[in-house]
Amino acid sequence: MWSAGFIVFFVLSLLTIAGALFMISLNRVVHMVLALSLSFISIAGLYILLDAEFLAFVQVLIYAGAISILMIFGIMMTKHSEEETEEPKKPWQNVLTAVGVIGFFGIIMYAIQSTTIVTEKKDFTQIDTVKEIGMAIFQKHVIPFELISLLLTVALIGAIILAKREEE
Amino acid sequence: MNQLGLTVADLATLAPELTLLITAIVLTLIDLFLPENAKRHSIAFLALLGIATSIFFVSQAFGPEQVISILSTSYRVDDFANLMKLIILGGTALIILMSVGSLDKQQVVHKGEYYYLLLPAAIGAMIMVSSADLITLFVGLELLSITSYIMVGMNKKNARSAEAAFKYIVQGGIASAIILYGMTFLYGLSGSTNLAVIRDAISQNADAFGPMIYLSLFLMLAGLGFKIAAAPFHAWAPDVYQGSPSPIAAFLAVVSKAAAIALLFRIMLNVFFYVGSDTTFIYFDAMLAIQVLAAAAIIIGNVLALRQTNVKRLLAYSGVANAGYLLIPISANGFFNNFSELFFYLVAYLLMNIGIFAALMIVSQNNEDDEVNEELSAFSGLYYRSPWSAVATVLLVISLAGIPISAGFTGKMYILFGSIREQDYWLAAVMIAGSIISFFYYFGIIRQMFMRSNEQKAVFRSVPLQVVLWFCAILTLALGLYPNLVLEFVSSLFSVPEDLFFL
Amino acid sequence: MESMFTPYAWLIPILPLLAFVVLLVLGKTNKTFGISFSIAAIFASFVLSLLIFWERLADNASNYVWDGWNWLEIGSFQISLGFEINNLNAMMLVIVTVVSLLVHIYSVGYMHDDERKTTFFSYIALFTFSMLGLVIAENIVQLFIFWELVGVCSFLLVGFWYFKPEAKAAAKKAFIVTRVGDLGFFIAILLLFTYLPEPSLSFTYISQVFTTDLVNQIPDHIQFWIALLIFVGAIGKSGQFPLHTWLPDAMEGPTPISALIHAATMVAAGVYLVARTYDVFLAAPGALEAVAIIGAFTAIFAAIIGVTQNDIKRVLAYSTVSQLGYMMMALGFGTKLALAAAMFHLLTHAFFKALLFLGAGSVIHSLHEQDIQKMGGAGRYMKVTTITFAIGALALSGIFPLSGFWSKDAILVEALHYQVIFFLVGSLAALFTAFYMTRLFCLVFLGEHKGKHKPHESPISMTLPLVVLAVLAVVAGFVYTPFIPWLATWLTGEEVGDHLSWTVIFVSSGAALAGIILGWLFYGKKAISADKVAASIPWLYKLSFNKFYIDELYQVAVVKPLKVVSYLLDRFDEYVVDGAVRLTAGATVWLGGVASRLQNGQIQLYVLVTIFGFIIFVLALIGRRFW
Amino acid sequence: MEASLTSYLALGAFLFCIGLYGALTKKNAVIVLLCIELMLNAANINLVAFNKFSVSVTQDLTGQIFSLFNIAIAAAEAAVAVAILIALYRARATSNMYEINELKD
Repeated sequence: MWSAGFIVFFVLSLLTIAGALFMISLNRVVHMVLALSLSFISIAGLYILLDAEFLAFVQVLIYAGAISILMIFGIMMTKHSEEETEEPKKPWQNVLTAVGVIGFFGIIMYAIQSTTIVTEKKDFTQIDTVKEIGMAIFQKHVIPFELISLLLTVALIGAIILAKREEE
Repeated sequence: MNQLGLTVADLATLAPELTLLITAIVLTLIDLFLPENAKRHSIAFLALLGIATSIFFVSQAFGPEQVISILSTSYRVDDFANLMKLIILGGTALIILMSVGSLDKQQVVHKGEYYYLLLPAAIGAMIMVSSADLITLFVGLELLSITSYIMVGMNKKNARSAEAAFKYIVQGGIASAIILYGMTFLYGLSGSTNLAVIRDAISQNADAFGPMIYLSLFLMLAGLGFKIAAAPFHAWAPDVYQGSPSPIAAFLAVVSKAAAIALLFRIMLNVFFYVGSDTTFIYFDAMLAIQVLAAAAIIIGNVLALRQTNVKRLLAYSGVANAGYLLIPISANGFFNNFSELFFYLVAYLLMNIGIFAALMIVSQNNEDDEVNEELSAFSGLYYRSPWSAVATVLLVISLAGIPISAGFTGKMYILFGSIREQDYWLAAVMIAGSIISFFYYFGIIRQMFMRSNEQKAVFRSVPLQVVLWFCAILTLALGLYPNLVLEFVSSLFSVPEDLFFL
Repeated sequence: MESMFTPYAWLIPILPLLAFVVLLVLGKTNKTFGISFSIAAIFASFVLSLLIFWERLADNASNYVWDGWNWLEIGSFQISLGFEINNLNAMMLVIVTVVSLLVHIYSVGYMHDDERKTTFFSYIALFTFSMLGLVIAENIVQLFIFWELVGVCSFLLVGFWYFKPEAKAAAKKAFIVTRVGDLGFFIAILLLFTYLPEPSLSFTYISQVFTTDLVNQIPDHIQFWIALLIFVGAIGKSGQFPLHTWLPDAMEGPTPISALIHAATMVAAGVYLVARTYDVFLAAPGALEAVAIIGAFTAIFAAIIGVTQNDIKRVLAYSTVSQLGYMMMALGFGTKLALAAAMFHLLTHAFFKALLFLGAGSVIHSLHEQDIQKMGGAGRYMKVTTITFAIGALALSGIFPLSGFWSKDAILVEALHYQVIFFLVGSLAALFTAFYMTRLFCLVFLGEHKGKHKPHESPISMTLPLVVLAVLAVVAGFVYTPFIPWLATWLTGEEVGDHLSWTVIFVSSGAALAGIILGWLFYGKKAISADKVAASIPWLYKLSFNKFYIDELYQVAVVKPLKVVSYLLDRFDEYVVDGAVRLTAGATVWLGGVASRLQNGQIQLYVLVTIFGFIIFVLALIGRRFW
Repeated sequence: MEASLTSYLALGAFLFCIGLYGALTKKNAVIVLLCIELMLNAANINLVAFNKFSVSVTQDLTGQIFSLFNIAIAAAEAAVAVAILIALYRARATSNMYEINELKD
């Protein structure tokens, strides 16, 4: 009998995959972004299922929110009206890519299937994950945390100077 | 209770990185307050000052009595890291110096940003070599990469620069995703991001975890192979080098590559070392994989370089081949020399590559107009246009081609003898064949300089460029004559159990 | 005797290096000073070499080794830079410095009008440095380093007149073809590195291993390969078959260079290398045999080609190849005496071949012409050049009592002791040698002047070296005659008995004379008016009367077949030997073309290549676990 | 039946490969960038799943923290990438992957 948890997992992963597949097969660029947003949100749902509520929250904010919006901006700023349709101009390359990616997938799946990891499903309900994450970030991972701040600053400056229009 | 987990004493161990960080912040502010059209040389020299200070702090940390490791090894100060940091900082300093004289010619509009973005890139590289925690490693790697993407695109008046940056970010992003994906399995198998814990976990369960260890190994190898531009993961390099400003191409060729090589070295020898049992020789496969990668890089790099007429593309392929040479010490089984082999060749590679980029900048531009010629013909008749620059360039090319007496020759021979000692004869054969092929294209440069005299165009005169050129040329020669300058320094600091393995 | 000068032997190469640096720094601003300094430096080197040589003359002078410069440590292996002085290389030092000095002086005149003459002098100073460094190298790695440097200098000097496309091509070819040999040499070093029982690569240790029981620690076939691969290096450098093709082409360089590098010194480095590592060869009889066979084949092969060449320098170049083959053949006999004979021939050949090249240079300088068919009658205008050239030619032909006679004799005696076939080949090669030298001499110096330029004698700076070399070419032979084998005793350290063989003397002299007479009949006689001869000397008249008869016979029986053979050999060179090189190069370029097509600027294709690379990589590495 | 670690890993692998396929075939540069984000997401799923089904007994949240860092990095990368794309678009007036090929052998 399928447990409720499994049904939720099943639905969410179906949505995730569907979003990704739609993204691959849709024609209009904006639709692709929306399809992928669906994937991102479903992944957030999966995170909740995995007791990572805070991460799910961040996922929705950053991926489904910020990055998707950013990409739509990107589309709007680089878009010609006429090239809405996506036709495979290079069928042979797409076929080769499909073969390659399927091979790649095969290798990964083989490794996943044939590895036996004895795991223990941990229960995070007893602890305050947000607090624990905060503590860990500021204690164990303070250096990467500071680096991330530097990284974001750099990206900010970089994005500005790259996208800025230069007056001649 | 110490909420931050980071004590003031810990800050002292972070001094080299913090110095750069503070310098970068100060430079940002100065840049903000400098008048719009002021020269940005002061910023460059302050950046150099910051790097010098950082080098000073690194040298203070040499030979720690006990390896300092803070925050559960998300940061380690051992001599492996210290030596690599010297390379990174030295390379960055030379690149800033190179840029000082030529940035106007490189059509870089945002000069202030150009200088202070190099510093975070260096920080990222330093973190990469100084950490034994996957999270920190990955963040360092990304800091370096993202900064590099930006810098490649900084030549805003040239559409090629943007194209190069875009190519780089797409391929780099995919490579990062592949590395990250590989790392997740290491985490999954051990429940930790600490390299020492990972090593213990996977070496105890090598049989059960086998396939996933392999998967993770190969994914990381592919991703890092991309970062060091080893074939068949090299295709981005020529396009990106060609499109980016020359000093940045040199930065990618030297500093990025050195940091990624160091990362690979650390991961391979710490995590995968002697993992496996009688039935699964994971370690040996890992070493073999690196050897195959090295051989592929040497062959493909050298063969493709033959066809190039653009100097930057040529140097990119030569960089692919050099990545191959650099991979060989990582794959050697004996641990007595392989770090010093790697380090010596890295130093040699840094000098000759930065030097040759400086030479290229001298010949590719000129004082009168903005025309830039980066084809091989830029070198034509250099001996008659500027004999001294030609002499220095010859020293560098001789080193690149691995002809005695030069650091390049000594380094290659050192690696070669190392692989002979480990009885990897086929690898030695590939290496020799590769260097013979390389003569052809390096001598193309020499031929241009000495055996053509069609034009009388003056070369680009710039004191900082000449300083860099001569610094590299003379050191290349000196290291060829007296390699112990570096080797004794390394052996006085480096100890296998403490710096290589976390025992 | 106390060594006073030997510890300073390192100065011998350093002085030319200093000259190189001075020329580099001051060359542009003060040409005269730079060149004078360079000559002074090489003169000082020469004097020091002589002093060291003089010290070595003392009985029982032991080898002097200094290896204090600790260059590189590889595990327990220690490679140092240092120098060793023994009888063998003391002699080489004198040869190299004296030829180099004379070439320096000669070049003052020859390159007088060239605006890049300081560059030229800096190159030859660098070359001299490398060559001397090669000679005194203490270990085999050091020798290899200088070996490579010598190759680089050769490349630069052959391509000195880079504006000539042939010169550029020749420079490239010289560099590449010798690289093939260098590769063999390098692999030999790697084998030594792997198999030597103790971590040292010094010559002292190598010879110690190969002369004692220690050699048994090295497998037999490895011993063979080490020796053979060292020989491959020598083949490349010394222009032996099949890697000789670069040497005739290298004549595109300035003539003094041909004299210095491609006749007297650098090409002898291969012979020197084999002599230096002779103990290795003695341990591997199979390799020795290869040396003898290749040497003999080269000697006869190149001599035949030399017969039909029309470029004065190419004739001399093939002659050089042939003579080097002689030396190699001698080395292949595998006795100490043969070693001494080879080194002796190296010594005499250095003098007379340098003389011939410089003489040819003098002619070229004067006539602005290199094609001997377009020359003639130069003898009338250039007395010194003609006489010295004649001496050189006679010495090369092996005419008693010039130096070439004695050294050829020494080799042929050993050949006779070894196997008669080698003796016959040697004699035949001697005949051809005498023939083409006579042909050359007749066409250039005798007969009527054909060119536009009126010939004139060269300046004193050019004729002086000719005279000195001519004297040396005459007297150098007396250090090792069948009666007084002093050189052999000194070089081998063993008492050498009487090795007089009248058979050899008769046969070799006969061959030489026959070659000269035949050559004269064909190329010289035309110059003499038949009528005039007929009138004055009746027996010559008779000879002259029959000349068409002899001519025809000769044409049919000798010249035509010879020309055909020579032509075929030449084609063989061009298509088979060079073709192999071109094929390799072509394959490499083709591979690059295929790989390059993937580099079409499309990011997505790049990543696809990466993914396929990854998959192949994984499948290959993991897959082999299942096979 | 419960969702096992393997199912999460398989989902991650699938998403990773779809992302890869998209990045290798899509014509629009922005979509390619999005596909790379999808690949990073797949890695994050792995991390979070491994964090839940862990071999270690401690209650640490390293996997989740790693994912957090990755999300931040991904955001930064996306911002820079879009900026570069805009710069490229200004110079070339195209965002078609097939037309970004001026630099080649």
